[in-house]
Amino acid sequence: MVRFPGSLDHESARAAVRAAGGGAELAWHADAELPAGTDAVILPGGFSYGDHLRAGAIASRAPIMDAVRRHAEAGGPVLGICNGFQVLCEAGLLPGALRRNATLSFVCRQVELEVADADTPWTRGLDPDRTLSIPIKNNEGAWYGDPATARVVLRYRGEDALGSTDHVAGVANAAGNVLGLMPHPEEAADPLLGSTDGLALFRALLKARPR
Amino acid sequence: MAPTRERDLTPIPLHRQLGLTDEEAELIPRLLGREPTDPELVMFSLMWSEHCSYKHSRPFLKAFPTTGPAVLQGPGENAGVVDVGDGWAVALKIESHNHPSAVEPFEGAATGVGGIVRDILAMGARPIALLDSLRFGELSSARSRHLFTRAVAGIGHYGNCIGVPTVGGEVSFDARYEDSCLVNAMCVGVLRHDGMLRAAASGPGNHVVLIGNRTGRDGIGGASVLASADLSLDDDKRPSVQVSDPFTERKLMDCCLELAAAGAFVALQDLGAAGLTSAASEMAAKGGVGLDLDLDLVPLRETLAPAEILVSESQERMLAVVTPERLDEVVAACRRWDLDATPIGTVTEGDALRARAGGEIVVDIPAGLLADCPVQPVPLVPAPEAEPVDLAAVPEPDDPAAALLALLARPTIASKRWVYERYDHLVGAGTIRRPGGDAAVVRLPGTDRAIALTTDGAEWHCELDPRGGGRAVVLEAARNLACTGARPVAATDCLNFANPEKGSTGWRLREVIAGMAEALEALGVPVVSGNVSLYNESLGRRIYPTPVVGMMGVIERAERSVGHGFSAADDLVLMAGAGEPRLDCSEYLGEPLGRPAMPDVAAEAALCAFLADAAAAGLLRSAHDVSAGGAAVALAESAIAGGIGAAVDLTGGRRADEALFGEGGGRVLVTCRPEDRAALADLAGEVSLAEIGRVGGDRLTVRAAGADVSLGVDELRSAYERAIPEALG
Amino acid sequence: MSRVVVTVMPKHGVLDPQGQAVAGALRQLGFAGVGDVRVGKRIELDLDGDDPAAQARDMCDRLLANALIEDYRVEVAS
Amino acid sequence: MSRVVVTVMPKHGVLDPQGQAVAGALRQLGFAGVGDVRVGKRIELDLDGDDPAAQARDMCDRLLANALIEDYRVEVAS
Ligand SMILES: Nc1ncnc2c1ncn2[C@@H]1O[C@H](COP(=O)(O)OP(=O)(O)O)[C@@H](O)[C@H]1O
Ligand SMILES: [Mg+2]
Repeated sequence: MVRFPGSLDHESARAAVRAAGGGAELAWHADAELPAGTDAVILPGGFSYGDHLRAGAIASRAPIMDAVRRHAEAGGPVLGICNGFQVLCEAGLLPGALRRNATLSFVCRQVELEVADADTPWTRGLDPDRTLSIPIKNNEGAWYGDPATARVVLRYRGEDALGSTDHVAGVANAAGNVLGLMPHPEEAADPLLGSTDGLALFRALLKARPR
Repeated sequence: MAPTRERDLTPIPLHRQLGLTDEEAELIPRLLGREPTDPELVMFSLMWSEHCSYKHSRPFLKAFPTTGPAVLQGPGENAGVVDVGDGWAVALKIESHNHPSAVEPFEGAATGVGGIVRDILAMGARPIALLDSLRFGELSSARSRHLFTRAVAGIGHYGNCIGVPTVGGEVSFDARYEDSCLVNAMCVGVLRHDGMLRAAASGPGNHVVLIGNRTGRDGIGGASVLASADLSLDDDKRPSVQVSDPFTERKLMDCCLELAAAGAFVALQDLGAAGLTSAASEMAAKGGVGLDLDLDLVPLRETLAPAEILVSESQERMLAVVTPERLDEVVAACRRWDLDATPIGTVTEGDALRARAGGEIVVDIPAGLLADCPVQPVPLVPAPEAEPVDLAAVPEPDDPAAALLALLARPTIASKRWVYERYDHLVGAGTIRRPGGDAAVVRLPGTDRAIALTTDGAEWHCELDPRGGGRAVVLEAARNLACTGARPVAATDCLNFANPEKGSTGWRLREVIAGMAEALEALGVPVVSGNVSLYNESLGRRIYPTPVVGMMGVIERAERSVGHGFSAADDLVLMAGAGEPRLDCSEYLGEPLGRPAMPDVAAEAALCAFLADAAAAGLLRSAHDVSAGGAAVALAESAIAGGIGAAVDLTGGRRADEALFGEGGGRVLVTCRPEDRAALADLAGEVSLAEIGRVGGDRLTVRAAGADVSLGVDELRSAYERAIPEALG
Repeated sequence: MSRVVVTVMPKHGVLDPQGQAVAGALRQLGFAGVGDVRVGKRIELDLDGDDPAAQARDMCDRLLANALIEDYRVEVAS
Repeated sequence: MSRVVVTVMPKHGVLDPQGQAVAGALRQLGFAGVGDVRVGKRIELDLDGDDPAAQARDMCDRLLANALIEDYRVEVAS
C-alpha cells in the first residue's frame, strides 16, 4: 500500500484487505523499493499533492513508482483506487487519462457497477451478471480514452454523472494485472457501511495469489 | 523601549482606528505602567476584540453547564474533550467564519474548515468528522446563490482534500441572512485519554517551534476588521483574504499526529484569529510562564513589519513547545512531510511575552494581560412578546396535497443532496449513517461503539421567544441524536447574533443562553466548547438570534443505530411525544409568526431516553424527528428515504392544516414491527406513544381532521429532490 | 469574430499552493534551478461584437477572475 | 535567472467541459457574442541555469503537460 503526501484511504484500504483475509504494509513514496515479499501493490485514494497540476501527476513521478513499474512489468498485480487510478494513468501504466467530472464538481454517491471483464486477478470469479454497489467520490473521475483498445473491467450501470467515455469505471492494462478503478471498494467492505461488494475484489486477488 | 511615536498628521487616534475604545486605550498604559509600543497596541486591539475576548458575551456564558463525569476538558482549551469509554475520548468544537465567507465565500468557508480542524488537532485528536451549519438569503437572490454555491464548494474543497468526511450539517435560507450569511463549521476528533494535549506552555528553556506554512500578509487585521465591525460590503476591507491550502493542512495533520503519538510535544496550539499573538499569549498565560520570540526567525513569504508578523493570520500553521532533547526529532519529522519547522523562541521564567526584531525588544507584556479584556456590559432591553397566531385569520388550504408538495420544495426543507454529494461524506470508511437523516452516525475506531453527530438551529423560535428558542435548539439536537439511537453526551455551540450594543440583541443573547442552559441541565449534557459571533448585521438588517448547537451522542452497539427511512411493509407507525402541533412558528406560514409553546424540557429528556432505550433493545425500525414542515413532511421524508409509502391518521391540532403542518411539541415518528408493539409500549413508560398507521405501498396517505392527502412516493421524492438544483438553475 | 486571450494569475503576495507544489515536484525531478513558480489560468475566447477587449475585461470583473486574490490581463489576438 | 512562461491547453478535439461551462455562464450573464471557450493553464517559472527553454520543454514532457490530452507552449520572457 503506497502512501504519498495527501493519500487519504490507505488505512481504509488496509482494513478492507484484512477483512478479505490478507495483510498490507505501507510503503513510503520516497522509498526506492517495495517491501520485501510484496505480492500485490495498492495505490489508495486521496488527494496526493493536493491534486495540484493534474490529479495524480506529481505522485506518478515519485521514486517508489519505479519499483511499482518493475513489479507491474513482472506481472505483479497492481490496483489503483481513485487517486491511485489517476496516478497509474499519469505513470503510463494504464491507458487514458482522468479528467474533470462533467458536473464540474466533486461527486460522492453510491453507484452500481457491472463487471465487464472477469478475467483479471482482481475480478476473477466474479459473476458477470452481478451488480456491485460501491461508492464513488472524486473531482476528476471522468475516464477519457479509447474503449476499443483499452481493457474495460468495470462500467457504471445506468447514469454516469462523471461523463466517462463509454461509462468506464475501471480499466486494466493489456495483461490485466494492473487495474484502475474510480469507485472505492474499501468503502464497501463492512456490513455496517451498507455494502460488502467491494470485498469481492480483494478476495479474488487473495484467491489468485501464487502460494 | 521606544514609546509610541506621535502621529499628529492622523486625525483619528491610532487606537480607534484599531477598534479600541477610549476607555480601553486609557486602561492599557495603566496596566502596563507605560505607553504601549505600536506592535503592542495592535496586539491589544486584536486580543481585546469581541472575536478573541468575548467581552460582551462572557458573563452570559457562565450559565451553561460545563461539567459532568464524562468531561475531560471543558471550555477554555482549543476544543472540549469527553470520555466515550475504554480509554477513548472525543474532542469537539464548532466555530464561525461568517464575515470572511461573506467577503469571499469559497476561501472564507474553506479556511473556516481549516481553522476548526486545527483546533481539534491541537488537542492531540485525530479529526474524524466535520459538520457545517449554513444560513443564506433566499435562493431567488443572485447574491445568495453565489454565496451558497461558493461556500459549499469551499467547504468541500477543504474537507475532501484533507480526508475528513463532512457527515452532516444544515442549510436554511431566509432574507435576514442576505447580507450576513452564516458559515459555522464543527469538527470532531478521537484520541486516547492519555494522548490529550493542552496549549499550556511549560519548562523554561524549551523551544517554541512554528510548524507549517510560511507567514504572509494574510488576514492582517482580519480578526478585528472582518469579525467585529458592521459589514458594509465595501471593497477596502478586502485586501487581506486568506487562501486555503488543504494539502499542507493534511500534511500538518499527519505529521503532528505522528509526533503527538510519539510524545514529542510538551504543548500544541493552532494559529487562528490574531495569529502568533493569540497563540503565544494563550500558551504562556495558560502555562504560567513567559515566552521569548525572535520575529526575525519566522519564515516569511514576503517582507513584513514586526507587528504584521505578530498578527498575520496565515493559515495552516501550528505552534509547539518542544524540549531541547526532542527538537531534532520534531524537525526531522516535519522535513519528511516537507513542512517547515522553525524554532522561533523559548519558554522563560516569569510571565512576560517578549518579541524581538532586528535585535531590539519590540514587545514586552505580561501574557495574561492580553487575555484580560474588561467586560463590556450590553444593554438588556426586552423585546415585546409575540402574539399567538389567530387561526381564523389563516385561510385553510384548498388543496392540502399541493401544500405538502410546496413545503417539500421549500429550499429550507427540501433535500440537501446537492450539498452533501459535493462533500466526501465517507472517507475513512466509518460513516454508518450518511447525511440526509436526523443525525450522522460514525464508527468509533477501535471499539464496537458509534457516535452520532448533529448541528441544529431554531432561529425563528429564538426570534419569537428567545428563552423558548434556546431550549428548542438544544432539544432538537438531542432529539436528532436520539432518533439514531444515541444518548447525548456533550454539546458545543456557536452563538451567531447581531450587534449586541443595539436594540434587544443583548437581551436576546442572555435569554437564548438561559434557555439553552435549562434544556442542557434537563438532559444532563455539558457544553464543552463553543464560539460567539456578534455584529452579524449590516445595512440595518439584523440576523435572527441564531444559536447553533453541535451535539455528540454515543451508541453502544454500532449495529443498533436507527435510520429515518421506513423499512418494511406492515410495520406500525407511531407518534412518540404528546406535544400539540401549532402553526405558530411553523415553516408553513413562511415567516416567523406567532407565539410557540414553551418546550417542556423534562418531557423531552424522557422522550430522548426512551428512544435510545428502544434502539438499544432493537425495537425501532425507523425514527424521525417532527420538525420543519410538521408531521406531514416528516412522514414524507421517511417514505422517500425508505422508498415505501404508509397510511396514517393524524390527530392533534385544531384544524387539518395544523395537524399536517403544525410544529413543536417534541414529537418523533417511529416505526416498529407489529410484534414489538407491546415491548415498545412497556419501554415508553410515561412517554406518550400513539399508533397512527402502517407502512406499505407506494403512496403516502394521510388523513387529518377531514382532510385527505394521498401522494405517490415518487411525486414526493421529485418535489423534495429537485427543489434546490432547480432553484440554482 | 475575434480571439481574445485572458490570463488570470494569483495576485502578488497571495499564497499560491499550486505553484508551491509544482515547484517542489520539479525540484524533486532534479530541476535544481527552479525558483518561484506561480500557476494561473489561460482562457481563450472567440468573441463576436464590438470592442472585444472591453467585453473581456467586463467578463473578468464579473466572472473570470476573483479580484480579491487574482489579477487578470486581456489580449486581443486577432 | 530567467522568467519562463509555460502555457498548457486542452488538445483540440478533446472535449473541454470547463471551457463549455465558462461559455455557458458568460452567455447567461448576457455576453451574447461568446463562441468557443477553452480553459488551460499558465505556469510562470523563475529558472536558473542554461537554456531555460529547453529545460522548460523537458519539464513539460516529464510533468507539466499530459501529452494525451494537452498541448504546451514555452516562452522565455527575460
Ligand atoms: N458559546 C460558547 N460556549 C461555550 N464556550 C465557549 C463559547 N464561546 C467560546 N467558548 C470557549 O471560549 C474559548 C475561547 O474561544 P475561541 O476564541 O473561539 O477559541 P480558539 O481560540 O481556540 O478559536 C474556547 O475554549 C471556547 O470553547
Ligand atoms: Mg484555537
